Amino acid sequence: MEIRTLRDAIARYVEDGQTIALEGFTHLIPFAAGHEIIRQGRRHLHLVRMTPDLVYDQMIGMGCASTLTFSWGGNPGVGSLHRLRDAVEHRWPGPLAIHEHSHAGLAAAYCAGAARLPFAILKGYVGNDLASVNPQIRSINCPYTGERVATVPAINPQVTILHAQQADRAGNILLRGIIGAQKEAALAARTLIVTVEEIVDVLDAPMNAIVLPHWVVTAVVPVPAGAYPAYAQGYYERDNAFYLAWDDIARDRKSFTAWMERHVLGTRDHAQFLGSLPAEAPERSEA
Amino acid sequence: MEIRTLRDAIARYVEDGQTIALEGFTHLIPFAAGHEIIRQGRRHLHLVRMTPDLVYDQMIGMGCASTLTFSWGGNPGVGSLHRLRDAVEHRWPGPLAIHEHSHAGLAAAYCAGAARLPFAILKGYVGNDLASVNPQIRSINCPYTGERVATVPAINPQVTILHAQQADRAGNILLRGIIGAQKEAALAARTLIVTVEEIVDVLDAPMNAIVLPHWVVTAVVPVPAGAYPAYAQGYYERDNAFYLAWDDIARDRKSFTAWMERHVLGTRDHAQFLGSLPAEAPERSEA
Amino acid sequence: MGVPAYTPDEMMTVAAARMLWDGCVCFVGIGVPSAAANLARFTHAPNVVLIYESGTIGTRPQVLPLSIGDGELAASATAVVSLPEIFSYWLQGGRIDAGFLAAAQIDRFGNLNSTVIGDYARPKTRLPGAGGAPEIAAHARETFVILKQSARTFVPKLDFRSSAGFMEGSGSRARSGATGAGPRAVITDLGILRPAAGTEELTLTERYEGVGIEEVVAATGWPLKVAERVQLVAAPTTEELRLLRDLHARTRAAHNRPAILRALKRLP
Amino acid sequence: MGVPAYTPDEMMTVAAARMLWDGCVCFVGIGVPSAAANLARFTHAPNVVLIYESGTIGTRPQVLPLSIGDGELAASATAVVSLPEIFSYWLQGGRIDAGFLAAAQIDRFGNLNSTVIGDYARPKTRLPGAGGAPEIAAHARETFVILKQSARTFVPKLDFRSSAGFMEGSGSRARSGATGAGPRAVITDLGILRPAAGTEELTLTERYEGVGIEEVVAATGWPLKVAERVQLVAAPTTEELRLLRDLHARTRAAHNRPAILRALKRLP
Repeated sequence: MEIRTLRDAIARYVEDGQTIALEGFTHLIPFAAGHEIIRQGRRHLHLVRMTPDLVYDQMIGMGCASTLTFSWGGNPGVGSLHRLRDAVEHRWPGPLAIHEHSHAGLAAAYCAGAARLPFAILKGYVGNDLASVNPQIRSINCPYTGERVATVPAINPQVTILHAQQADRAGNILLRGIIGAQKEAALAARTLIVTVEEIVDVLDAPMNAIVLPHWVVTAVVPVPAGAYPAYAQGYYERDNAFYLAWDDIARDRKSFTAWMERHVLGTRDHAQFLGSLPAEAPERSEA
Repeated sequence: MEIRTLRDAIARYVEDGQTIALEGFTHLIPFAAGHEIIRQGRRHLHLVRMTPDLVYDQMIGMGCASTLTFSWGGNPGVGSLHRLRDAVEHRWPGPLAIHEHSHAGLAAAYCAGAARLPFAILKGYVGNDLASVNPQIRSINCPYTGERVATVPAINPQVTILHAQQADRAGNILLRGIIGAQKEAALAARTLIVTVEEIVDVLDAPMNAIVLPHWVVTAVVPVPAGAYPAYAQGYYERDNAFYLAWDDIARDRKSFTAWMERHVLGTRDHAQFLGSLPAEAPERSEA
Repeated sequence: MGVPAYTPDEMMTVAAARMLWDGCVCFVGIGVPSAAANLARFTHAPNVVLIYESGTIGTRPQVLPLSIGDGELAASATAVVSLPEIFSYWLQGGRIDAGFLAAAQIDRFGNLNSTVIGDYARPKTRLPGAGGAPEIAAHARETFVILKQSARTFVPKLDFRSSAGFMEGSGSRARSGATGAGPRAVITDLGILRPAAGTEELTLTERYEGVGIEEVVAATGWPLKVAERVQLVAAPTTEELRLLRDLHARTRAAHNRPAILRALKRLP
Repeated sequence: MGVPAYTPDEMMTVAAARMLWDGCVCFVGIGVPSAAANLARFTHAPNVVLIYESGTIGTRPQVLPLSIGDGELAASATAVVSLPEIFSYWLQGGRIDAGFLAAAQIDRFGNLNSTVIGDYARPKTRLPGAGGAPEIAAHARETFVILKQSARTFVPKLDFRSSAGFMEGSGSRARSGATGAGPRAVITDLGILRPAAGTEELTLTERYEGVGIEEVVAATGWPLKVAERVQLVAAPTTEELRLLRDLHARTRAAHNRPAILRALKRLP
């Protein structure tokens, strides 16, 4: 474990062409890390994430990714991810290969990765077309009952990036609240980078809390508000207004590019990014 | 969910010949429930438990069981379970069929049970003789890599019994501390009985605590000190002296039977059981 | 008090809410399902157990979440578990009574599409995808589908099947190994469709006040079967409407509250 | 200060403790392994990470636990996880540097028996069984075996193989698919055995002061190979002995403390 700046951590550990996962299910999404990857111009990434959300919309729209493994690619509660759609529908800014799962399947694939099993089994993909478009979805017979169950191959990202509330000085990480598949994505990876709201002397961790111990953490990066516009339970709430506003920003290639240039490429770090935003997100008409 | 006395709950839900699991890994072992099963004279049970511990030694010695599924059958930190040994070595008080696993295999079998999968996979049972004595341990080829992985069939007890620190009035259960495979054993079962230290108005549960919600709980049974001589984190410690003393009590059929008759069969309930014990456990010679 | 005025959306939400029973364990998606499930909780089913796929079990939000994983869902939950766990131990584990689903397309057997319009490889419209729906559809003891009715949405043939309803009907679902029973009802803004015994084809069984049967048939992309006796669904009560509108008003206020940015900008 | 007097057990524990390095992530069993791992933590390896199979990660007990799941292990841990998780994500997941194992029998390739003496179906002595050992032996990056040496324990042929060492030697373990490297050393009360390059047969490589090589050979049930140069292990230091004896004294006091029964009897 080492403590680094975000710029250093991304420069050192994230390389073109890697399979990387920025996990966080609505909560604790590592937005600052995604922005830094965009700033450093990474290309040909295979992005893995259950719910791509705005951060992958931004990375895809800025041309960082050539492959996406996912299970639900929308703007939660709002609608489409327009940059993801544009990549899939019109190959802009480039073609994007997709490996599509259900949540249950992708979660199981992370579990297999964390457990260093080559695959996972689930009762899933019954009566739908997903297996016909994703050849990774197969099946196997139970050696006891003969019952057919679905299989998915393990996912082992080269780098997983999480955002968490706290690290202590040894690098132990505390996550609190909705935790999605973060623990599995973390333990499935070879390299684990965690941005945190703050580094504290002693973690505020109850006995059965979700803690990632220091020796599975490659780098800890203090980034206050690093999940904005998503949220960090106990620190700040989700900026729902920003999620609503993103629908307009991202709908159009030009307004998207202008926004990214101004707020991400045009800022040095996450503090500057936050500073560049209008104090009130633009009002969205109640359509 | 319903609140019952222990006598009622065992009378109503535990039947001769069932597959039942009293789980709890060293911590929160449902001793009071095991004693009540002995008092009510259940027979031909298939007992499942990772670490049989003293409670199963007592149940086996009193003739409740005809089958045992387990992964480590000792008196933790002390030595043998003499009644388990006597049953396996000399069929006293009757024959006992055993299905033996490793911890990893039995834990995986509970997970499959909780997930209602027919089997689980693990990298396990490599280079040892367990599969040769337990035909339930098989293997399967990964549909992606061809790699051979071990399989175990799911375990779905008809009844699982746990001990926990707290229930609230709705029947939500809080477990805190070492939790073993309790959650999996609970969710794998058809019927779930939970003895608790106390029923409270509001659970003292942090956000990511181990909670079993009321609608998976069949019966809640208030039994203060219900894990004694094991422990309940935050309530009382493990009575290590009792575990040491048990080695002498259980070594001999006669002293075992006399002890059980006096302290279990001769008492009406757990409070009387506790009352019947000497305030200090017998000193054990430092051999 | 006279019969209150209400919108077709409100009728749909109220009709869906009424499907839930007190104590029912319900797996909820975002949007109308979430509004309906919470309305049920505020009206006739105070002990309904709401589970969102973010892993929040027994959650009791005061406003509707914008996302499936809003902080209030965690803060008000009985338990917050991981996503692998919610799908394996709880949904696949058979612990869910009812699932609430929506979709972009539905066919006559209640199969759903939330993946693409057009060809999968070259889609006309790429939709968000299936998410938790395929397994909710498979494993919840029964499901309720909620969506606005139109010939564009109620189609003769799905462009993609994301989640199984009754598959090809006539018992094909039961033979497939899916553990749950499938859609018990499809609640739309025009009426309620239920699977017919035997064929399992969706059939109009309930209508709303002021909506003609021919209107429902016209809004369906296949020749919609109509039950011999189509029941009339009671209009929303004053109380139902008041609680639903309060809920929406609280939600709007919460989601429009001044951005948190001002506070965050003060951070180092 | 002269060389302090010490018992063979103390020598074994100290020698085992020295095998661990600072920062090493160590999966610990109860008994001598636990004493050795904690002694390492109190001496040269303050940052050793101790994991007990009860799911306690990074635990720092002040006394030795009697059981693998004593309350102090949980109270002093960085994290307490479930048993399925400790075996899948942590042990099988390849997150453990070193495993400490004991057994009732060991053979010349470091394979272990903790299951039965005699025939499995009609055992002479039924032992507790394998527990976590088979997977510790398979998945920890390397293992250390600690047990007292005698011809009864160091046997030419195991009655049952509970956990794999080097199997039949000469690379058979590596070919089996076991992920970890196998036993790096067997630490006994008479000396230290290590696998020979190539054959992987356990060979006496280190001896203790005052113990003759012929004594070690005599306490082995097979013709024990002896390295060309057998190193002398330094005797326990005064500090090591003091800390080990303090640890045992604290442990005895804690485990003999008046029973909790008196307090419990006051409960309703």
